Amino acid sequence: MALVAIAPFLAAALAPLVQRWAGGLAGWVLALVPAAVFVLLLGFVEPVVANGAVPVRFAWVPEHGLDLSFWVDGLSLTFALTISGIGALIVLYAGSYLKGHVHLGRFQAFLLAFMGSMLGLVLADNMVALFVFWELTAVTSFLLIGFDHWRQAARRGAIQAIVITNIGGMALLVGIIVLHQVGGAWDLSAMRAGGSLVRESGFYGPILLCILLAAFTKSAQVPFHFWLPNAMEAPTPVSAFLHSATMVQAGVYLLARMTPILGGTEIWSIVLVGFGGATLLWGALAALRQTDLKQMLAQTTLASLGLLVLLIGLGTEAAIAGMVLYFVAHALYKAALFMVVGALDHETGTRDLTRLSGMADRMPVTFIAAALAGFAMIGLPPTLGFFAKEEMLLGAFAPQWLQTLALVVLILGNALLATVAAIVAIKPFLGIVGPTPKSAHEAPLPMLVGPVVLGALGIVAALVIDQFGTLVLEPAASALLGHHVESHLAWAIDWRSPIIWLSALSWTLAALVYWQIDKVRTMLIRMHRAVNWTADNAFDAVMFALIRFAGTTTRLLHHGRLEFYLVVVFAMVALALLVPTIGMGGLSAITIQDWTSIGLHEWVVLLLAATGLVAVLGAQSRLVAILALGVQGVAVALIFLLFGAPDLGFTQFMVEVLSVIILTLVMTRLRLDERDPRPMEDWIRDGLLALLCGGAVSLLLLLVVSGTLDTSLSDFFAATSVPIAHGSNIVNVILVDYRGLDTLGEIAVVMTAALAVVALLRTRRRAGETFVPKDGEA
Amino acid sequence: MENLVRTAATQAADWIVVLPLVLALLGAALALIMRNNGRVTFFLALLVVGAMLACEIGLIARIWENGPVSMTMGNWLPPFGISFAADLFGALFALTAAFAGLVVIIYAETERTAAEGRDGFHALVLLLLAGVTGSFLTGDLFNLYVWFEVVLIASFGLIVSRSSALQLDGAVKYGFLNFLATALFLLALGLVYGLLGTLNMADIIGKAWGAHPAAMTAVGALLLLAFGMKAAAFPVNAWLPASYHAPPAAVSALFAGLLTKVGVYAILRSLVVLLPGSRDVLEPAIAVAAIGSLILGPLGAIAETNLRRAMGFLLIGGIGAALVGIALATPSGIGGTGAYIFHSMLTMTGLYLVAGLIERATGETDTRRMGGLYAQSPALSIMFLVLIFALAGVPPLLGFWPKLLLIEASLQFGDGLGIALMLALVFNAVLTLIAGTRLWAHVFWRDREEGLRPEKAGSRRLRYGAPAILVGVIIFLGIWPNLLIAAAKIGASDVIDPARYIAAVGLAGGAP
Amino acid sequence: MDSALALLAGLFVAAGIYLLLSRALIRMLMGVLVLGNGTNLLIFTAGRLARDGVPIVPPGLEQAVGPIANPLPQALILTAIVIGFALFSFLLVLVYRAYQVLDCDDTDAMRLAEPVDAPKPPLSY
Amino acid sequence: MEDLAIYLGCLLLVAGAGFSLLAAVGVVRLPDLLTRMHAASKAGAVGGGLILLAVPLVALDASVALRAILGVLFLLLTTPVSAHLLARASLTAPDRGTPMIKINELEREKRISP
Amino acid sequence: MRQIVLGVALVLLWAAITANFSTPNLALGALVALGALAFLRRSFSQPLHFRKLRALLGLSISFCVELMLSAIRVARVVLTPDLDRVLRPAIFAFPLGVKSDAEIATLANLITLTPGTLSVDVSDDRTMLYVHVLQHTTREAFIAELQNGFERQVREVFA
Amino acid sequence: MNTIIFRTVAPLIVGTMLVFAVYICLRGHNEPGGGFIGGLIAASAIAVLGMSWGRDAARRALRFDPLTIAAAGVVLAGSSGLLSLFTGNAFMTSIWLYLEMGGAEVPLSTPLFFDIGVFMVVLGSISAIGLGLEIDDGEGL
Amino acid sequence: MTPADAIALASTIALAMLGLALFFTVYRIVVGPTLADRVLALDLLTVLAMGFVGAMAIRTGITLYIDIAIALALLGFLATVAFARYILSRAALKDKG
Repeated sequence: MALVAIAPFLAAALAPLVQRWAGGLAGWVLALVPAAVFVLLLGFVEPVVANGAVPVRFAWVPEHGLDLSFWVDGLSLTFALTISGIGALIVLYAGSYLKGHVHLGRFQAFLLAFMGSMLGLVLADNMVALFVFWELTAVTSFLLIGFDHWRQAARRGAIQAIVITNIGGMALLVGIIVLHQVGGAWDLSAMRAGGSLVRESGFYGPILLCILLAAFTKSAQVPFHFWLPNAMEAPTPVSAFLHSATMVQAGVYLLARMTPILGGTEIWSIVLVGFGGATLLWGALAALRQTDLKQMLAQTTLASLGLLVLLIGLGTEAAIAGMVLYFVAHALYKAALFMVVGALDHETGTRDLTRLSGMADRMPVTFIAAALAGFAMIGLPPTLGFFAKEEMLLGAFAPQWLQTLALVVLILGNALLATVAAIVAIKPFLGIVGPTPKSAHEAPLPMLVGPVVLGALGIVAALVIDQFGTLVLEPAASALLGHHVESHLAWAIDWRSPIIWLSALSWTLAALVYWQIDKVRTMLIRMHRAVNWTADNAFDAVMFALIRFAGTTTRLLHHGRLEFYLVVVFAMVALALLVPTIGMGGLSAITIQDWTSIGLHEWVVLLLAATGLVAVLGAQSRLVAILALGVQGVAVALIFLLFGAPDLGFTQFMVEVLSVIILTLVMTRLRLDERDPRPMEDWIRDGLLALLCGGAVSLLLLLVVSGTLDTSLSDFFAATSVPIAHGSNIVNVILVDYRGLDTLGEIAVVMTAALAVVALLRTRRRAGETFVPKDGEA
Repeated sequence: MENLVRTAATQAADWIVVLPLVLALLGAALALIMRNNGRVTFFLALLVVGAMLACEIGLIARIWENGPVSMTMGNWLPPFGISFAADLFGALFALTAAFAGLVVIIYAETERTAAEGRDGFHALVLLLLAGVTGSFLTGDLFNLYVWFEVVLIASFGLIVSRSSALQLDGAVKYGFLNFLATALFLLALGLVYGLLGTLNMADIIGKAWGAHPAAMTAVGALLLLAFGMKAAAFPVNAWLPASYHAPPAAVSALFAGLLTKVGVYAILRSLVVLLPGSRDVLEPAIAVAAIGSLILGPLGAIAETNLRRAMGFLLIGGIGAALVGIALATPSGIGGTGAYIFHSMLTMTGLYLVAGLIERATGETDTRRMGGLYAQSPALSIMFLVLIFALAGVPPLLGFWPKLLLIEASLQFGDGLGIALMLALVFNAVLTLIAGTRLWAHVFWRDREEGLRPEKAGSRRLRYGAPAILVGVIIFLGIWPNLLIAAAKIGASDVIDPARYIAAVGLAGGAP
Repeated sequence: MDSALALLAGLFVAAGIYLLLSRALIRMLMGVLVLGNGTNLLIFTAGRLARDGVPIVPPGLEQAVGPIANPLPQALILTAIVIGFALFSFLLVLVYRAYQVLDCDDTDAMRLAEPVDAPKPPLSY
Repeated sequence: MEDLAIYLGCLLLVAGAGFSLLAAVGVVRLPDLLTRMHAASKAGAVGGGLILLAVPLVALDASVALRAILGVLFLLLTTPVSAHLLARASLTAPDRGTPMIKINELEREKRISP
Repeated sequence: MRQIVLGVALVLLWAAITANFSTPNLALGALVALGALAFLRRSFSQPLHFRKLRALLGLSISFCVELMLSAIRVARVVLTPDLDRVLRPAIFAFPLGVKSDAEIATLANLITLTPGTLSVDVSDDRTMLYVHVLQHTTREAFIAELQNGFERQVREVFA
Repeated sequence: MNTIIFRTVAPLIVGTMLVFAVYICLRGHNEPGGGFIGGLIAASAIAVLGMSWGRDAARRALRFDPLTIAAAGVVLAGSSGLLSLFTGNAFMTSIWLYLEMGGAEVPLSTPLFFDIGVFMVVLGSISAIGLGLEIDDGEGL
Repeated sequence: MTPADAIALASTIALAMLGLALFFTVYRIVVGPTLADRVLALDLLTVLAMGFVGAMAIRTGITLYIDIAIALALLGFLATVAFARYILSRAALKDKG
């Protein structure tokens, strides 16, 4: 099991090297890895069929109650086998498709890593692990979609995909965390046991919202569908893999996985059927509009995803059986068709429907593969698609309004999909050979293996439908529904059942549409133009609006004017001080002391300080302000002296004078205009702000000194200074002994300041540059 | 008398609390003396940082075993002398800081010019580390102020290291606003002393309840503002995007990794541990700061075309995330904050280093004129991608785990506040991802008009090796986060209930 | 007296802030000095005032006689003054260099790091 | 004897303060820089010096006396130098104000030998 | 020579400010003084000779008297209600008789501190000392007064 | 400033200031003063020297690079704290030694060395700043 | 009148006079008119502050203040010299144009 989880990542890490060494054979070599995984997984089939599930568990983050637990049951095994099987073929295909590309190694690495994450996603039992793999698929697909990175469309597609799926991812994260908090476990298997607990809790709504958002974004349900067609900017192997069989199915898988926990409620059914149905029709109609084969397939993928979601929403046994069957069938035929289209594109240089015809002669094997896959897509017997369709119609065949609606949607959708299938599988190959950009010939062997094998598998599976039922369908559906489900599939057509006639109805419809395809297409295109507004455009609009908004806010908040930054800071200071002081009753606690106790000389010094300050503020020229600064400095020093702090007074005198001196030293070299550039309205604003802050500080300080001070520290210093620290000057003893570390830091600051100053000044001499301001900058 | 006021002889082992700091300080001074020979100071710096790392690893091991470790300078009894006290968070961050410092020193060796050596580059880096280490480990509020100033002045020295016009402009903004932050801190300190009569953190915890709540709250608000400025939290974050893109990449990497984190850590320590009463009142304010930073940070990054300025905005977003846990003040929230700080230290350092490499490779600072690096340099691509995704919290990278813890915590908290914080975190993740992928698309994927400058192969190994170490750690810890989460839990429990911390400091009962 | 000094400290802070808000760098530097002084006065006042008793033990005695001024805030302020001075010197030289290189001392005109005509973010992928 | 010294010291103190005050008054009242300088440098130095000398008289301490005398010497050493420098600088300063000088031989010399 | 004088002076200064004339303290003072001298070793332009202590003493005494007088005189001027009447400021050029740096400096400083005079500048060729006078009489009287007073005394001290 | 009066008096002033500075520094443990104030006064002395005799004289007078002096001061102060490692005490635990010298008792202690370190740092740093600005001027006034 | 009374009285008078003087000098600092005038006033201010310190020393009996007075004498000188330099260099700049 560990091997299954790790092997693809190891292979991914080694892929560039393998590519370098093995050259042309690299595709074969690398394909061995998923093939081996496939084989390993096959080994699980038997125990799963026998026991229902095989749990595997490794210690991971025990501190957070997280184990790296895997849960192999029918559902996950079905997905895992599909992924690894198709993965092997795609790797092989890609090796040939991108032959000679400089970054082929990188491509294969991403592809393998993606496959590994996808496998992890479907096998994981721990929800966090599931989320981890979920996000990994997003990241790897981001890289794959943007592989043709020189094209803006590819980059756009990649960003769109990751942004949309990341929104879903975040929702998933929130969802699983709430789920964990409600259910008390990280393991899905444990949660399934207590599903009703979740459904009945008050958090069901939010959880459902989160999970649905995650699934719908990942599986491209309307209205998040638009990223998927854009993701087709990726090279075709990517489309074949990610956008048919795997990544987009992650949402479907999630819904299936969550069915026992969240499913079964009315809202679940309505939402899923509603969104699924809308997506199905939307995708199918959009597919008909296209002439680009690949776009066409992409849109049908949308439709198929909608179909799957709808079936999960219906939730009956037959619907679930149909969903499992359809999933497998779809994975097989869609991957095959993508590969076929890729081969066409690769060999003819175009994938425009209108320019391709008559390729059957040139590319017979491709044609056979296309035809096989097309049959499956139409749902003709004897293909797996046929059984899928039968089951799903059966699932919706019930008298309730929702089911009836679903049935109608299913029939319509199937009809339209069948039309598309016919177009893709038949149109390019039959008819007269038209001119193509490249002269067409058969694709190389590695590119043929995939479609042919997959197309054939669709038939083979149908031929052994009994075994398929017991080995695949039963375990998967059982796992999905949480109770045992009997397969009743048999290789027979029951003409009495109405279902077959409903199928026939859809085929008839399909034939009608195929017949009138050009008209239908024109009409659809016209309608599309008439609306002239798609979710895709909306994404751009939102994105650009976001960028513009970001630009505006950022310009507004980070305009580069220091003055306003300071205004913000001081406004915050005023808030921080005033709101608590006034709001929490600080004012009443203030006691003002007796003013008469202040001696005359003390008044003198206080007034001197105030006068000095006013002089600084009022000084017109800067130099006068500097001189006035000396006055307040001296006054402060005198205050220190008055209240028993000789050391402080001493230092203050020295520092103040030295500050003034170096200020002058610098002023000597500045040629400044004398005036203050502050405009009048700024005076008022600044003055008000300053007074607010100053007043707040005063208030707070008054409040502080209204209480009593715990002087135990100072008492201790005074008591021990001489006897133990051997110094009479208590302040100095504090500085060099009790709190010597402060002083050590302080001298480090002084030293560093000098170093910084010297560095600043030295760079000038070294560079010898003077900045010549351009217009508007100075 | 002597034995009444002195603690019993300290164990020699306790020195590991203070040795990293002393080593860095002395190393810086020695590097300054020998600054005319850049090679010598380089090896000296490596030696010193290596020794610091060794001490800090030992320290963490001891804390893990026995709880917080403390030592009071001069053998005085704790509230009287200056205590150094390390709980797990402090020690962990100190270790991370030293590690980031080591990486930056190695990186800088490849682009340091001889002139910068003479201007004392290594001395300044060591001083910065000394200040940061001191800030993380000290157990005394005023001492914290001193180390803040050491950090500040060392960063001043570094930010002007080449003195271009751009740098000077940035430095002016950086200088004045950061000066103001420390000035406000000092103001608050004076008030704390006036209210409580003590500066020892453990002592403050016990005494804070006795003071007038209005005054205590105002002091808490002032501390929040001061440290918030240091941490570049909304709305006082303007200095960061104004200056971080100006100095050489190595310097801004160091800043991004260390400086703002010191601010967040100080908020954590002062508000959650020391003044929990004030924090409860200020909770809405912290939440607003957190949400503002979370949203406006990545928005700025989306708007920005200068690569390193964009990084600066992303950094601000991260600060918001770290504040979330402080706004919640639940064990898991604090754990998340701790883990986030750890993650952000490594990731932001790495990002700025990579940004430096990008600027070097393209010769541009504007993302609109960069491009084509994806084809050119796979190493750079991988590193950038890993770092930017780690920042957006994409698993399985380091950044995911703190985000998981934080979202869990805010959901657990419930309430409108918890939900708002959770939504902000989610928005932040999405916006960060948008910003990151846009940067990636512009810088790496897009083609470039003219060709790239050929790089000298000589020092490439070192230059790429340094951020590669970080990237390696980020991936490794992202896949096996168990140790980190265990550390976050232990650290958070000591923050929420500082009983072990107080016991380790070992306060004297009162004056003798 | 405590109250009067509390008011004075507030005045200092206000003046410092007013100066810091002027856009002229040299005046802002003065604001740095004044704000520093205000902070020091605040710490001094917060440590409570005592007239006429210096925290110095007379020679030959074990302890000071009579009430003395609180020595701890003095030590703190001393450290703060020194640090403030170091920072001030650096800022001063920084301003000087900025003036030389940018040729102005008006912060409104210093817009190199965050240019006035900063480019709008590109609307592309 | 000791009391006498104290009274003398008080006298010196008041006298010193008086001279200081006069110096300040002179600085305010006198019409131009150079005349103000006379007041500041002479009366100021004397005032400050007298106060310094008063301290040891009141304190009756020999070491203080020595230091006070040192202080006075220092004052007398530095005051004229700074006064001279300032005067010299002010005469070259561009904003000289309107000096009230009846005879100015310095200006004349400067004009003769530029 | 001058260094020794200065050195001794500094040692004494040390002893004076520390108020301790014990041997170890004097030794410490010597150490400090040596350090200070090492500091200043390049700053001496020419030797200086103190010869006549008595002359020095005399100069000092007369200086002190003059200083007090000058302060009183300034005080009187300041307190005069009508300043314009008493003020007759002038700058005179005083031809220097003394030549050495020390002599010029001493003389200039003395002039500054004595009644009604203030030395403003020394001419570049050191022949003239420009003196600002508060209440001038005539140039000749002024010069004569100075030459007979301080200049002579300074010359005696430094002869 | 090129005036003989200042130049002639300056060495006297500088000498006095230096002695005073050392005195203030050494007695700081018992009376107002200490390394910082002492260092400031010494640095002022350098400033006077620089202003009177020019920056070169000041630089020569310092003999060592001022920054080196400052760094040495930090090393001295830091290592005086480290000494207590060898006595098995906490960082910065003071150690006192009383030396008998010529009948008098001379106290030597780590705080004293610490203070001297502070003195050196302040002297070196402020001289470095001042000289830096002076040299930047390009003309020693 | 006991010596203590005398000290109190004299110091009060002296402090009052010095205080008045301080305000006079501040007036000159503010009014100017030339820079040199202000510098001169600042110089006097430090001398007055020195006197103030001395008076405080006498009043409180704390003779330690005298060292501070000495230092002040020294510093006032320094500031004045620095300003004189400034004025000179200004003049030099003006001459150069």
